Amino acid sequence: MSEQVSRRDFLKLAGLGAATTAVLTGCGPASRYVTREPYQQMPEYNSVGQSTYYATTCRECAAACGLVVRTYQGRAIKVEGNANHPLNLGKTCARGQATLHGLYNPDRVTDPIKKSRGDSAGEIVDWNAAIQAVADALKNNQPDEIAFLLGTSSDHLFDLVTDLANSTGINAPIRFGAMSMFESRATLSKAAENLFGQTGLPWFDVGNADVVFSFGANFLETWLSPLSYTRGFAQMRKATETKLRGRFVQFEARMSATGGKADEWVSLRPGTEALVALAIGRLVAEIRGGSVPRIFSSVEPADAAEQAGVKLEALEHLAEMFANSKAVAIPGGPALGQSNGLAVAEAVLALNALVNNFGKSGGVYLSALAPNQTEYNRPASSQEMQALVEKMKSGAIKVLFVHGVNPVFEIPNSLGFKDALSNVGQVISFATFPDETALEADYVLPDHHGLEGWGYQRVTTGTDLPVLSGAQPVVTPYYNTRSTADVLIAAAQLAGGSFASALPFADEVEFLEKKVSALMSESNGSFSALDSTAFMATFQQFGGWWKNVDSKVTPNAGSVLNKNVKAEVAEFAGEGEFFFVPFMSPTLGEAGANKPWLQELPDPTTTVMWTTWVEINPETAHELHLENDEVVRVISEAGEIEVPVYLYPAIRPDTIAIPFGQGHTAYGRYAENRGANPADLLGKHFNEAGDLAFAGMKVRIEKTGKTKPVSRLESRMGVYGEELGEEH
Amino acid sequence: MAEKKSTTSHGLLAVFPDLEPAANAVEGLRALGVDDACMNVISGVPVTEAMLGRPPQHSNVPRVAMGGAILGFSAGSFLAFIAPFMYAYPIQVSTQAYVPWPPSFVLLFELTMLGMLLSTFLAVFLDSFFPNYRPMKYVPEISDGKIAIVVECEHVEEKKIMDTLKKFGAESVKPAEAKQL
Amino acid sequence: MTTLSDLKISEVKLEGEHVGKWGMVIDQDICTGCQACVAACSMENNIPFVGEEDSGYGRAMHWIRIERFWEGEYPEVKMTNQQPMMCQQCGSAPCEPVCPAFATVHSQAEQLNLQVYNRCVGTRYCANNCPYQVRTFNWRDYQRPEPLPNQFNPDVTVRRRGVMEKCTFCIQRIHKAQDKAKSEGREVADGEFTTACAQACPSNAITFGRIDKEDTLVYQMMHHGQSHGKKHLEELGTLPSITYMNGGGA
Amino acid sequence: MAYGKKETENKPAVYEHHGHTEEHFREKHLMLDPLPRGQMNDMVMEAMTEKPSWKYWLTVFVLASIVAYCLVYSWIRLIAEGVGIAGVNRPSYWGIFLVNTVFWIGISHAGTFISAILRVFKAEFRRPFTRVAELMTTFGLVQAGFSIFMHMGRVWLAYWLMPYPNQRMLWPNFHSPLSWDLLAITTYLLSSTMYLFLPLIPDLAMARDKTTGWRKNFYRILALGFRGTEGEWTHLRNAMNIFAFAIIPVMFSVHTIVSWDFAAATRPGWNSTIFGPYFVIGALHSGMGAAVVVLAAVRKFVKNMDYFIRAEHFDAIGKLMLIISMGWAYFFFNDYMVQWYGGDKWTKQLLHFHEAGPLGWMWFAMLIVNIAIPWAILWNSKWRSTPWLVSTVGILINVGMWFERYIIIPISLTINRMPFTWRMYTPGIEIPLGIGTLTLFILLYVIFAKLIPMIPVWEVQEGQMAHQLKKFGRETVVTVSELE
Repeated sequence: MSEQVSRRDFLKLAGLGAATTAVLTGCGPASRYVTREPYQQMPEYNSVGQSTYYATTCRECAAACGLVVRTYQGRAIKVEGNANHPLNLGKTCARGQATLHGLYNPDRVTDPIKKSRGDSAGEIVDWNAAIQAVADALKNNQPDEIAFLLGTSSDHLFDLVTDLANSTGINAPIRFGAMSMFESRATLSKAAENLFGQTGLPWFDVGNADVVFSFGANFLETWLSPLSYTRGFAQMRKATETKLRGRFVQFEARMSATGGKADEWVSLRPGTEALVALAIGRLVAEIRGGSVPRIFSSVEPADAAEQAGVKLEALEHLAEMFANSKAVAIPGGPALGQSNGLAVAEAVLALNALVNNFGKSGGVYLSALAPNQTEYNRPASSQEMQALVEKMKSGAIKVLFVHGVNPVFEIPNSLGFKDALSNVGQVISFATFPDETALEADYVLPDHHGLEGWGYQRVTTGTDLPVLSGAQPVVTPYYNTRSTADVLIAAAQLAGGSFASALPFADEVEFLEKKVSALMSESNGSFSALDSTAFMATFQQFGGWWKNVDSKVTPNAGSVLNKNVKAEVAEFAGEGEFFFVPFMSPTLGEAGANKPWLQELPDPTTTVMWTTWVEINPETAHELHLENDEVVRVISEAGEIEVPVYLYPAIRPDTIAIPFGQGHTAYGRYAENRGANPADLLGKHFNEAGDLAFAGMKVRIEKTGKTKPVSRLESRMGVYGEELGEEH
Repeated sequence: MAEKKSTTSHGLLAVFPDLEPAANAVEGLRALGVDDACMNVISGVPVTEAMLGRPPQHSNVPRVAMGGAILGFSAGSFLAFIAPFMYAYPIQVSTQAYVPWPPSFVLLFELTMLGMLLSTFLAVFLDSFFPNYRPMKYVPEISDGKIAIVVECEHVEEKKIMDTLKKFGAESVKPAEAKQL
Repeated sequence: MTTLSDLKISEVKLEGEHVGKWGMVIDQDICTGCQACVAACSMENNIPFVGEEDSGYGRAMHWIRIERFWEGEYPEVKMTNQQPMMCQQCGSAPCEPVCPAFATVHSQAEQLNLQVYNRCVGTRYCANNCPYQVRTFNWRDYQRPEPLPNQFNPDVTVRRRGVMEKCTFCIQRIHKAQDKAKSEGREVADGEFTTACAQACPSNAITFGRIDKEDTLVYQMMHHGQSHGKKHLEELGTLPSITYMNGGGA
Repeated sequence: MAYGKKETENKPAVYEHHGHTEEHFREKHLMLDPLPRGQMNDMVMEAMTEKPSWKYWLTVFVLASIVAYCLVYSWIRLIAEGVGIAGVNRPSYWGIFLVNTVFWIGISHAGTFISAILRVFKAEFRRPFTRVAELMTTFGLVQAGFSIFMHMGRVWLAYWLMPYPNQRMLWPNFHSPLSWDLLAITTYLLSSTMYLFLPLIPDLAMARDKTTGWRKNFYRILALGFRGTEGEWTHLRNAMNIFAFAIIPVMFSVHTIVSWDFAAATRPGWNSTIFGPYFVIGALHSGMGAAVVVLAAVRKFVKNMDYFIRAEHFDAIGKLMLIISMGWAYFFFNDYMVQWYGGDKWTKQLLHFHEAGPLGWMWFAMLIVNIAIPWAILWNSKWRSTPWLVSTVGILINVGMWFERYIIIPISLTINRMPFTWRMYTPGIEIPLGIGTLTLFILLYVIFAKLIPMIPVWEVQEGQMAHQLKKFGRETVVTVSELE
């Protein structure tokens, strides 16, 4: 894109093909090829009183849902789902809706700053100096002393850094997010690899199943691709003329928002998921007749039931349900974040083999790969993060670039990331918000907000089609920020040598164009174009490119039932009478705490707003003389936090749970000094797949004598029916 | 002489210690030929005309009150039945009629009462010529319980009136002087 | 001769009963309580956030709230189906007659329950009289620090302190669609537009549309699934426009 | 009594009655203890014009400071910051402001009751304290008006509720009980103020005759030139008769309409047909309680008042309080019974919440102070005649009636048909503002005691003229002549 193209021409090129209700435009006002014009000469799609809609991709999590953002006179007004996007079909989640509160957040990093660590303020530098600093950092260190830590939601940047790494020898970029940690993604894909011999992320076709067994997977909240799973859930639940209402069973120690929707909620003792899954498998096999497959043979149902604290009859009843219908079993969430998480995942996946649903409607698939992807590429597991931390500690990393992730907050303290930072010579953060990691950085070179920037994101799971979701600026950057890709390209040019040749682009858009137009030659695309400019414009206009071919992969079921899974109970770290279940806040996610409307959304299960709480069974609380709102100290081997009590009726008496998402010490006025971070309690224990055994801790609680009124939307009297007048 | 002159023009003011002598004096004056219209009894307590043997007083208060009630009722009718049709467009609340009967009764009642009471109050002002800050014939002893009779009669000799008043027990009889109250 | 048993209760019709024009069907069975509708509504309608203290004191200003109750005790505890609660756009709304300032009135054109912010003097009688408790009041001038106001929807008034507000069925979208249809000389098509909540709802639990015509989706859903669809507090004669479905086999 | 004793049974059948002597009657009854009018005038004037002691000024200063902080400052804050600084929330959209409104309107009812109903029924004991009671009506209504304006979210637009032609082409919504309320309270405030003023005119004339300096001018203007001619008295009497009769239905309508604010709503616990009379009797209950307190205070703190206000008056009001308490209990029970019997699930929850909820103590306290205590004390004529005792009962009744309104408004609002929203109400700035209205009420009395004659002397004299002792055989009794 060497010559300048006006916005008007861009629109002409894009044509009028959009089938959404709104007219989508192909190029955002942030395009550097466009000069701002006075209102009298506004382009027709940006006239006074008319809204303009831009398609882009949501960056609030890694799922890559398509958005259409309504803008009005250069301001982003409302986020809507892109109705054509194969992943979310026009739907959005609460976090996607609130992304505008990130864009117009009053606490963004407004300028590039050079600062000393621990200070939130610093000296504002101009971008040339900032780029020079990045170039120096690249140039003045050995390639293997340079590391990039990226978030899960900017695939084009990841590709750019990967290209850079491939040709310069710097460390390959590492991607991390607390969300992927709590999802136990690594465990899930590792289990699939072990059982099927194929790499990939399993995809469960909930929508076409009649019975869904979920072992800890919180797929209606944040797990993998919540919008797509929610759509599947709705389809499964709805009775039609041809099918009955599907049934859903959730196995977990603490009722999650997903578990709340279950027809049957089985509260098993944490750590016994593998046993229970195997026991059900054995019972199912017995019901279906024939011999019990090897994988299930090592478990005794009665034993497993006793270990798990459920009735054998209950398991038999569930097995009956599973055996006689189109069933699917999903492993996920805290069930996998335990010492035997991999065994859990394998055992649960094996259940599917039993009912032979691999590659069948309502069964298990491996997710379709995105168009420009050759194999599934997952974010780093916690153990891989630990390896990075070790390298940093040893001084092997001299420069750390951080983008799109807030490791100081998101990585549990026990892994020692923050301490390791002090052994890193230079930390350069590209944070949009003044988060905890930016606080510890030497430079903060703010990237645009996701709605101000270009990019693409691969859809890794959730749809049949290979989808590359496109992102474009919907508004001009509000502050003096600059796209990190641009900064890196410019810095690489300045650094010269292999750096310059690795990124031979004028800017980010050119890079994108090169990457995206590579798809032009593909067949069955959602659109085609004659030249790369038109292709790129249409890509932006439609919010992405996808191949209209069902590309889900059927797992190789062959030997699954003859594998071996250790039928044992997970090990728990630490002393204490309570199992500890940390969970991702469904409304806040990993990075939502600075968005005021997300703070004010009530948690789906407890209706708590604006703070952290610890869920305790009312019976247990009664025994411990604990009341609602009483602040307790939760102590694990790794640390302690203070949180107010919420008497939660749907949690095992031997378990407590705390949501993740609050407890920031930086990150803007709405997030700072609010609640507590349960990651502080997590010890350095991993499962066999390298995921953190975050649900494998035991904790104890102490009274503090303090109270903190927890803001709840729900009544404290009315939601428990009969016991009116008593506070809950 | 000047005093006498003023007496003829202003009449006499006699102060009685009690009701009985005052009533007797009224009778005496009437016997003397003084017309009731020429007398005025001023008292610190409401002594009725009957106690003094005086003709009934005419009062417009009840009539004005009735008139006010009718006015109030009309205002209420306006608000209840006409105002709802003066909106820029018809305003519907719930499924209630534009002019709902039960609330209209409340309106009519309150405004009728308001009209009546306001006009009653006003009538007192009108009938008694309130407020009136001009000099008037008055002695302050009246508020201490004395009863005064003011006689303004031109065709009966003033001396006779004075004598009669004294005969019936007037504590003092003086030419009535209009003074600033 | 008519006997008592000949009189069926279903024949007793409320005076002035009408079907309404816009309606909604909410399937509680598939509502996951994810709060996307709440967020979408707040963004669309310039709803202020009130902060920790006020939100915990019954002053959260969500126009739509997702209710959930508990049944039984552990381990037989059950979270009831989520119940999104917003203004039911009653045909015979109890909130309307009690406002001394005509700030909440019935729209005859749209068959909706209107809230006229400018007329509101803040007696809060309407909110007391709303059996659904869905009206929210601007207790304070809730601050949205710069540059957050950039996000304001220009089609929706920003309310100041002392004013009552509530779900409008996204009347700005209704009007926009109607204007467009009118300029094209046609009627608004079913499904041509939808409310912010229905648009966002990831499980499609909320369906919005016309209910005065038999061939619309919402009408079909309301009447087809009558065996398990119900209107809230219908017994009060409020003629609500929202039908709640609660699952169950077809 | 002699005839009860056994040993006197054989005595001749002539019974020694402790016949009441004239002194006994004089001591007991103001009406039989006449003083010359001039002397009574002087007593009243002395009480009013006597140079106030430093204690008086200190009281005024303290009260005025409280009013300045609690009422003026707090109200300005309330308007500037919004009702958020009060305790109202969902579901208790109405809180103490409306409790106070209803409470003060209730207080105002006793004034009318005493001066109008007792005047119509010629209850002679009313004469010395009609003024004090009527002042209560006006002062109470001022507080009620303040409270309802505090309640409004946008009080600066309150004038929109008045019916007048306007550019909005809109009249108030007369479907709304609140607009009836506005009309009724306006009517009541205007009429009760006029009704206070009419019988005050002769006393102002008296004050005019007996003062000098600024006071003379002040009273001259207020007395309007009243002399006491036959015509003036006739017009006044006519007008007062009309007022006395007409203000009674207005008074009933006011509190009935206040009750409709609640009864017309579709809420459990509110939607009750008995609320009208229940509220009226409740208003009288608190009003009489307040009247007796004010009376005791006037008697104690204002000079020469023990001549005018005597034990007999406390005795008489005490009887009324007892009867009204019984009436209140009847209506309360009536309301409770029907609500309870109806069996509506939300009403049942509400009643349970009243009794066993977190503020259940208030419900029981209300019953104790509104029923048990008055019944226990006021049946005894001796106790009834003890000012401090009756006025203590009066204070307690007022506390109880305030509780009653608190139970009806914020506590009942806690429970509705949407249990997800049930939430307790905790007052905020309502507390200082409520204290402010009470203080202003007292302050107005303190100031007005020095400005207008607290005793309608002419009415007392009229009454004394009408009363005499008469012997029927061996018995001396009090007789009253109908002068009007």
